[in-house]
Amino acid sequence: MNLLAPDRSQYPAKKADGTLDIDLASGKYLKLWQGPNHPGITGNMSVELTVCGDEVVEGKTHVGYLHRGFEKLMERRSFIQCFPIVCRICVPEPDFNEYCYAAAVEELAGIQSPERANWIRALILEMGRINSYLMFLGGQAGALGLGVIGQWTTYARDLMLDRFEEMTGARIYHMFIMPGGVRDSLPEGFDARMAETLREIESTMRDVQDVMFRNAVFKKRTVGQGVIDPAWIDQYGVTGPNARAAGVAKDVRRDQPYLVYNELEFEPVIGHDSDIYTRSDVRRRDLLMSVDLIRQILAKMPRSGPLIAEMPSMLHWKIPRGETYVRGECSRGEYGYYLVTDGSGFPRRVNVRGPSYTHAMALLERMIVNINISDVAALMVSLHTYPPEIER
Amino acid sequence: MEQELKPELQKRMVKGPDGVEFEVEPLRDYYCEALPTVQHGAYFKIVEDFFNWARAQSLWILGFGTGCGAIEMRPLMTPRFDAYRYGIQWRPTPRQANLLVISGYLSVKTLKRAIRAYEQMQSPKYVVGLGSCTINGGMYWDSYNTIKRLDDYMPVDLYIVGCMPRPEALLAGFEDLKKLIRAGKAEGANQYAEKFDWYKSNQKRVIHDWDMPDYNW
Amino acid sequence: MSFDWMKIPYALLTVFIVFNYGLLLGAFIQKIGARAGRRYGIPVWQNYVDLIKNYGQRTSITHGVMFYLGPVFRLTGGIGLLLFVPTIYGSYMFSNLSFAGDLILALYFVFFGTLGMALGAGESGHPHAAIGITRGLSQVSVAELPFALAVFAVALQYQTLSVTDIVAAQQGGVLNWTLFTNPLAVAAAMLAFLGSMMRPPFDVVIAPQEIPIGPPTEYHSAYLALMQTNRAIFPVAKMVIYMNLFFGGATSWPEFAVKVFLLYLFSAFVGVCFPRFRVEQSIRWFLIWAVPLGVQAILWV
Amino acid sequence: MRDLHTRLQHLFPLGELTEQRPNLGFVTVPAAYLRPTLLHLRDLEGYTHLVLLTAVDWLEEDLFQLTYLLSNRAAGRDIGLRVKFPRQAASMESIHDLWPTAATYQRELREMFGIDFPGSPRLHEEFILEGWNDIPPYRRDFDTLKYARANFSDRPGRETRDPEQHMKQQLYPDGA
Repeated sequence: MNLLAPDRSQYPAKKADGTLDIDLASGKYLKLWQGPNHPGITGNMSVELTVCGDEVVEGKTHVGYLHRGFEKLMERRSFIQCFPIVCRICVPEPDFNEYCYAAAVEELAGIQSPERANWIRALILEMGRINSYLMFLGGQAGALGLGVIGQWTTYARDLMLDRFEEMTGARIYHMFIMPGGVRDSLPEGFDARMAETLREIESTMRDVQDVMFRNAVFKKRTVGQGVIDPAWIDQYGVTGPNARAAGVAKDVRRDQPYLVYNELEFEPVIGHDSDIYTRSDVRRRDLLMSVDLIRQILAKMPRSGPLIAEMPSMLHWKIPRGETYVRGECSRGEYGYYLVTDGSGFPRRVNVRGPSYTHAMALLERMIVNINISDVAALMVSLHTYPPEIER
Repeated sequence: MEQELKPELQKRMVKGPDGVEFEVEPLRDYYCEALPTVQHGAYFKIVEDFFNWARAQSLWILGFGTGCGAIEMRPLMTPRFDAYRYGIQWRPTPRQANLLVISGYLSVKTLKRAIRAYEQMQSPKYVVGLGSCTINGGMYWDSYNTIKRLDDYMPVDLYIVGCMPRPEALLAGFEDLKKLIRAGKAEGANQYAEKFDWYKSNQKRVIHDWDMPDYNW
Repeated sequence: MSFDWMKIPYALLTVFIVFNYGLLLGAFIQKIGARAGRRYGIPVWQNYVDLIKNYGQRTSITHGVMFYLGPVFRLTGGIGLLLFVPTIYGSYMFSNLSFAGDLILALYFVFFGTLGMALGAGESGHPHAAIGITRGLSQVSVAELPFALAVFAVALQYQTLSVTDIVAAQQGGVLNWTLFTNPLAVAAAMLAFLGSMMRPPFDVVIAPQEIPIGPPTEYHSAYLALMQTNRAIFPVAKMVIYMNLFFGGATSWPEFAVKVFLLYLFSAFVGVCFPRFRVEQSIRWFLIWAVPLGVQAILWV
Repeated sequence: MRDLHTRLQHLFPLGELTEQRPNLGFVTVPAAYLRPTLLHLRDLEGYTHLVLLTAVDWLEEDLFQLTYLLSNRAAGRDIGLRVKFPRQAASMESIHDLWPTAATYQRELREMFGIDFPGSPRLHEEFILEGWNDIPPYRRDFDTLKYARANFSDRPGRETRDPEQHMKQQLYPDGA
């Protein structure tokens, strides 16, 4: 309907340096802050929107509300002291920090983690992925006003947190994957309870599919919205489900298999339309794939063997000079640790590459232009951004 | 330490859409400058007790996840823990909330927003500090960007320890807060008004680019 | 005819009953919504406590006269709507001032609160409130369209504008209800009803995620309490109109309670399992689905 | 990895290759040749994905090292380009026109290390910190503990023990 289509002629002209010429005093534009204190924002960050009518003209992401200076703090902690703080970088899926950090340290120190530990690591990472996706589905539906999905998925996530708790003793920060191996083996009867939890999650996902993915209004709000152009994927460093929804089968688990992914059977989930709906759908199918992977891992994993490699004395542990980059496929994309050592007992430099770093900043600022204010929350959630891994 | 104000906060002439020019001084025009005052309760004790009971039974939490503790707020809203049963609800705007939950470490940048959110809330208002990092810095005791003691910057009624506190701990903490409120001991807003200068000097010592009025609501 | 002064205490009694019923009903509906999410939900008396707490807040700030009058207008809209239609048909005590008002007045009152709110929230100066108001006004206006059409259809059908007469015409059996005598009008009106109840899919106005939280962003303390009071009365009043126009009215309080509850449940059920439309999507939806029904309803008559 | 390095060495004066893993290598590039090398890798060798851009502060050698990590997904390989330059008046060419997302990394480096990237968009806006009044915090000579002590007050009662001493006392109380 022409009446409702925006009149693009009134949009601001571009200045010579590429920025927009926005004259707030003219009354045509309104500056609107979405966040940091806003239910429609993912975590503690904010987007500074300049709107013209109902359309966003310019959006700027502001982060730094959660900055704790991890990379600096780690420089003054010994290698083993770093291990309990790395998981705090990312709350919904902390295990990837532990894994990437442990793997980077092992690589530079020349330690080989035992076979059984690798299986348990993969198990934990997949469990964390399910948690993260469940949070995402609830958030995506919630951003469009479908609160009931969030209730169901958070309940399912609580069940998974119970499994985490019996395994590691903690709900959120597990501190389980340490350099050299893992802390403990699986508790007794874990497999049966895990199977039960997976069944429950699958039945929740069937409900979610019925109520969310087959919902006419949900489709209306998401299909064709917030499309990531496949050309942007390399330009903006898009990884993970965001890239897979655009038809690019970017999955570190397949591209550069780590841990035990070589021995598991799976195919990266891809979508084609690259809109909000497809991204949610890719994540839903990826979740079901993780359920399948956990079953495979539990079926194939060795039940005996060492859990942790021979380690040098933690107090005098020095690692020779070197640098490396270790990556893994977390639920949001490529998670990586860049670790530089200088022969001392402390890391020289740690750099955490969170997938949200590129998604929430440059990509979001690009995608947010010309969309409706009401869609900002849905768009942001659909990129599955998580601020602490941006600013760390 | 006086700093140059951001351009959008400076006093300037603005031409409105109708072509009339007028002067805008954002700090004076957009904010109310009155300082907080001590608010007394109702005249009769029984009325005040009744109000306190109502306040305790209807805690409206500001949905502001300042740190990682916010992730345990989700389970509180959902089937497993369901805090709504206890009269705890979430509100999206500070105006309507009476409980500010500082969920974990506060970076200096967030502290500024948290103070504003706190000041915009209506009295009586309560603050709960969640997690070890609000008590003494916790894991981030040597970080250059997180504060260590929350009660230096705003009056805290209750701390819940843990890293991070479990939802059960949060529920128990809220029940304790209710007891405090019913007993009339949760008078953080008045404490804030009484020791306003002390709080402000603490806040300004940490927030180096103070570009807002002292008390803004 | 001299004015019957006894009407006034009776009318106040009606308002009181409806107010309490509205508060309890609101909590019940919230509980039902919570059950869909497998929760217990709030206690039934929670709305009372919230109300007392908000009246008991010690500070409140104002942004000007209109800011204060906004909730007052809204409450006036709710109470006015309630008073000018017969809550209980045939009862001297509870038919209130319905002798004076007619359908047009009722329609006006439905809109009145929203307009007052617009002025009040506009003065609060918060951009979110302004955005919420723009959305609210456009959506309510369009939702009003099919309702107005349905109302005209009903008025034509019964050849009267008096609500009392319309109810009277529907007495004497279920099949006399407008629901069966003019189903198209009822369908159009029920769609409009969804739109005006501020529940998903038509609650983008007060959506916390899309923009928090629309017009009431700046309202707090006693102002908010006033709005809560209205939130208890206004939906019930609106449902009374629907009940009277389309579902045969109510001749006793139990009948009233059941009918209003079912009507409310209808919107809640739809609300639980749908996300929200954007404003222009909901406008389009009303124009495509509801308005043609209304037009057909008029043609049918 | 070796063959790529040999090919590159014919074109640019590169340093030695550090082969960290079969599919990950690091190589030092002179600052002036960074841009052609990046372009070559991106357009001809298929290293299209800029994984990260970060800095390392070698305070003792008075050098900053920038690491540009590129990834070739089809081949499953990564190459890290190291660029070293003096810490004083640190400045580097901006690559935001090659990868738009690099602008974000450069903003962070500008703020946390004080490395200038002339021409990068929104470079001088505050990114993470707000009202920062000290030297950039990720530099090695910035002492975070000292800063925290000076700015934030401690709550009394917190003890910090040296792990080595503490374990000695716990495990060998006799001083064995």
